[in-house]
Amino acid sequence: MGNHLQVAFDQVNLNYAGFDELALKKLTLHSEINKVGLIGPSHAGKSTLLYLLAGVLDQVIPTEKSGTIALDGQDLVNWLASKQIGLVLQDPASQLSGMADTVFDEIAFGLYNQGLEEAEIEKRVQAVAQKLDLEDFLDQAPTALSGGQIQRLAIASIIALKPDLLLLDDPTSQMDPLGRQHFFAWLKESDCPVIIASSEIDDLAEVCDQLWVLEDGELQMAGKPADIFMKFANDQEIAKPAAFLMGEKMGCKFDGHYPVTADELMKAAAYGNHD
Amino acid sequence: MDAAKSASSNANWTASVDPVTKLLLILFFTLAAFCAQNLVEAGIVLVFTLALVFALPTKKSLWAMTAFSLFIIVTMVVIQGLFWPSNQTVAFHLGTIDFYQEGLKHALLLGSRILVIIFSTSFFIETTTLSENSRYLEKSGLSFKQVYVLMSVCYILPQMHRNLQKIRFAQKARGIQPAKSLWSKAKTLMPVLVPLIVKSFQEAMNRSISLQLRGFDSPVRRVPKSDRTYWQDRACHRLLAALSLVLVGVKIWEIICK
Amino acid sequence: MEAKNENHSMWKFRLTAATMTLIPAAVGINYVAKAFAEGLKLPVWLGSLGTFLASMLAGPVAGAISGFINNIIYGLTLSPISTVYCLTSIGIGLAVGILYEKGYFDKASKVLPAALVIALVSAVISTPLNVIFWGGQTGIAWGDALFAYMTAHHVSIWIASFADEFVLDLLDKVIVAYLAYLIYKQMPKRLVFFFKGNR
Amino acid sequence: MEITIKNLQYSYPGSPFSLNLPEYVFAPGLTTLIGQNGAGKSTLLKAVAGLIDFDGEIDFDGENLQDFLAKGRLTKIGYTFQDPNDQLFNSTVYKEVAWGLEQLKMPEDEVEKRTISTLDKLGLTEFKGLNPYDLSLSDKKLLTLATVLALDPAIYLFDEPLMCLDYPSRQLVSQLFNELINEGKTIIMICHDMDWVAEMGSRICVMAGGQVAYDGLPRGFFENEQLLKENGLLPPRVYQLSKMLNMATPCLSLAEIQ
Repeated sequence: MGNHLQVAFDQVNLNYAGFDELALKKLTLHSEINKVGLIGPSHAGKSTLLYLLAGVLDQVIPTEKSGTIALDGQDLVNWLASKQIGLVLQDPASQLSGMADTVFDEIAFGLYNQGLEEAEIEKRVQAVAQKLDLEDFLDQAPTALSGGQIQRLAIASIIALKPDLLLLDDPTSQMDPLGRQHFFAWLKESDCPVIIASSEIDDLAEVCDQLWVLEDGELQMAGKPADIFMKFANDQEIAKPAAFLMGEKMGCKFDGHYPVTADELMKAAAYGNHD
Repeated sequence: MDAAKSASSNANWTASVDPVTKLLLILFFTLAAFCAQNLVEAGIVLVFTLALVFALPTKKSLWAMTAFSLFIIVTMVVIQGLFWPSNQTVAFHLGTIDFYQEGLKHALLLGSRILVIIFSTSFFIETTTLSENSRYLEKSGLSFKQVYVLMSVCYILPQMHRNLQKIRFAQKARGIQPAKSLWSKAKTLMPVLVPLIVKSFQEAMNRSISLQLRGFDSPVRRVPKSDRTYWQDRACHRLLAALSLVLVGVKIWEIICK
Repeated sequence: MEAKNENHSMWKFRLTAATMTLIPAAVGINYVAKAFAEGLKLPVWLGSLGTFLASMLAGPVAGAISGFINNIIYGLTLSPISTVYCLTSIGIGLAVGILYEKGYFDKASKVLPAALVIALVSAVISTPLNVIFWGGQTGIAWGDALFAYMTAHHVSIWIASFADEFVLDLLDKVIVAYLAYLIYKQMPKRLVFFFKGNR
Repeated sequence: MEITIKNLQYSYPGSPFSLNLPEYVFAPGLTTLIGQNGAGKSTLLKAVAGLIDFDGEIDFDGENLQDFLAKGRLTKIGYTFQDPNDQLFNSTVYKEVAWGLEQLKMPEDEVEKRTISTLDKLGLTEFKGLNPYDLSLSDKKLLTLATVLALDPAIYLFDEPLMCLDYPSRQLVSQLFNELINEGKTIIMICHDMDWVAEMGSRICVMAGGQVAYDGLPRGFFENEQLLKENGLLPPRVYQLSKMLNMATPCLSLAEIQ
């Protein structure tokens, strides 16, 4: 998974069965997927885009779709057939398999489906549990965990599958601040291509190398965080990271734009050009 | 099926009997109770099931179930004793009311059948756990889908009861308070049932999506090994199935030549 | 919706990923609605609300399976005697599914006749079970009082038992039918299409 | 409206957790409850709303809880919960807001006027005829807020009002909160978004293990690294950045930066 995934959307229109307004309108984008952040107001189509890429739309949720989607040059359906996709839903409680006695079983569920050997499953579950600090919950019942812990469990059970593309829909909404910091630190190090929809704009600015801005089902812009925030500097609909707002207020820039990450702010304040 | 954690206390022989055999035992004893024509035969079957009950490590669910059905059996004895159509010979008088022998015997026969069902079922309930059952069912050939449809309700029930509590709090905060009168209680039905049912089906939809993405129906699925070993489970199944068929034959024969 | 005449489509049932999670949810709703009604001490069970909704969402077979599993699991966890009434629940699931396909749950005025039919189906199937097991009683106090009164006046056990069961079923099924009708109307569109779309 | 609490005690049956507050006064304006999961925040909120029966006393401007709520709770306490799906049960967005007003036997035109004005205030007018469950999560959250604002109660209790709100709705809610504070309402809310707490700058009550660990303005708490680590919390982002820039007095929110 070292090389980066290429995605190509061409004129994708989509609406859910029974709804006539389009959930995605004329989506056209050719881009690389390494660490992509999806931002925009609610009802913008962020979840729809994640469900689309996960192959959930059409096969599972009835929708009408037109236009083409290709991953690494292959049509989405063929690509999905040969690859493992990972999708973490917004509501963690309903993400659990509904048939696991312990946290260990829950994480191992997908691995048993891949037909792996017992030893390999044990190794992977321990590794993933350690990454999301769930080691000392492994033999507890999933229902005994708190909202934030269940969210970490849901993420762990998807990462254990070693997905070729990880799709996260607001995965930290119920986590406490430390849990969220721990998760985004892990995400920064992970080498799996990720698309994450989240309202934590500061963490997205630190972790993502690309941001896609969606509004009412239309792609407003896709690009590097710095370019996005400069373009939408005074758009009230799009949140900006604290570093950017502070840089703007203190009037110091970092190579031509207001700082986006913490260390860019440090450099800008230290010797950046004060306009 | 008591709580999800495996009941380690049943170290005695009941643990080495597999769940399907225990289910077939329920079937076998129920049929035997129905073939019993008189109180003596019914008594024998009852004694067998009592033996099963005495082997139980814990008896907590047994008393609740027996208590409820004893109350019903008593009302049956009274009603049958008085009004059973083929009552002829009076057994005894209670003031001006007289109880008939045939009605009392009929009621006791029915009562013994109920107790047989309760005892044999509680033998299954007390000595099996949820995970043991689901793993054994899948190991003995059911597909994950079939086991899931049968068993997953027991796993999601705690979550649904929690949802119910949260919704009742939320509606109480909005002033929906069931007072004594029937009408005020009925008024709380929709405000609680709508959120509860929509949430339950919403969770079912999300679960269905996440299960598919985690490959629940992949052909290469390997069944998790269960550390339980059972004593001659295949043999028990065949034996009990055969015996049950014999009993069904006996019952049909009885009905034909009655 | 498919044309009404090829009604074989109503009976087409596959255990898909959607129905696989729908059925346990429906059984869970039966449990929780019954516990809620008992908590409120209402004179109804509401124990078939989930079965009704499963039939309306995924067809008569899905409803029948929900009802069947509901009684089996209830029997193997809480009260062994109710295992037998899985036959009644299958009848209820099928009846609701058929009546829904025939449009009886499209308008409030049609729900009452539908509820009567369902109560009848439930009573007709339960009566032989009651006679075999309880000598004709239902285990519910005021229903059994009626049974005792009728048998005292030399009415046949079968008629008395049917009356006992039908009186209870009528009230319960009418209330459950209207609840199912109102709740179904308020289900989010995307949810309905998710479960219906697969049929 | 001032809320005085005197030796409030509550514990869930069968759990070690117990809430005990010897003495606490909620003054008019905004007080934010902060703390980890299980610190007792929701329990305290439920006690103030009279949803759970606790030991001890809670007085509202001298009047005890029972009398205060005796004449109906809707015009007294408005409560919204974390998950909006737990509270919505009417068939349209309009009816959801109007329902509370109708419980107060208010004249029809008054109900309509208030409902429309509240829906406008929260930007939900275009969804008036829709089924509440077809709205996005963020709009559903605003709807639960609308059902409470329409009743204009003396006290507002919010459990995580910002969770799952998108950025524009967050701005709207901040503005609404400031309006309510200016009107002299008493607001108690639970929040785990430290940036928002710093922005509002009003009193915070940090809870741990069912007791108050800190009570005062945000700066005192965020500058105390020891207390922060004990409660597993992080200071606001602006504070972290300004400390990194080793400012003399680190700023808590954007407003403080020149």
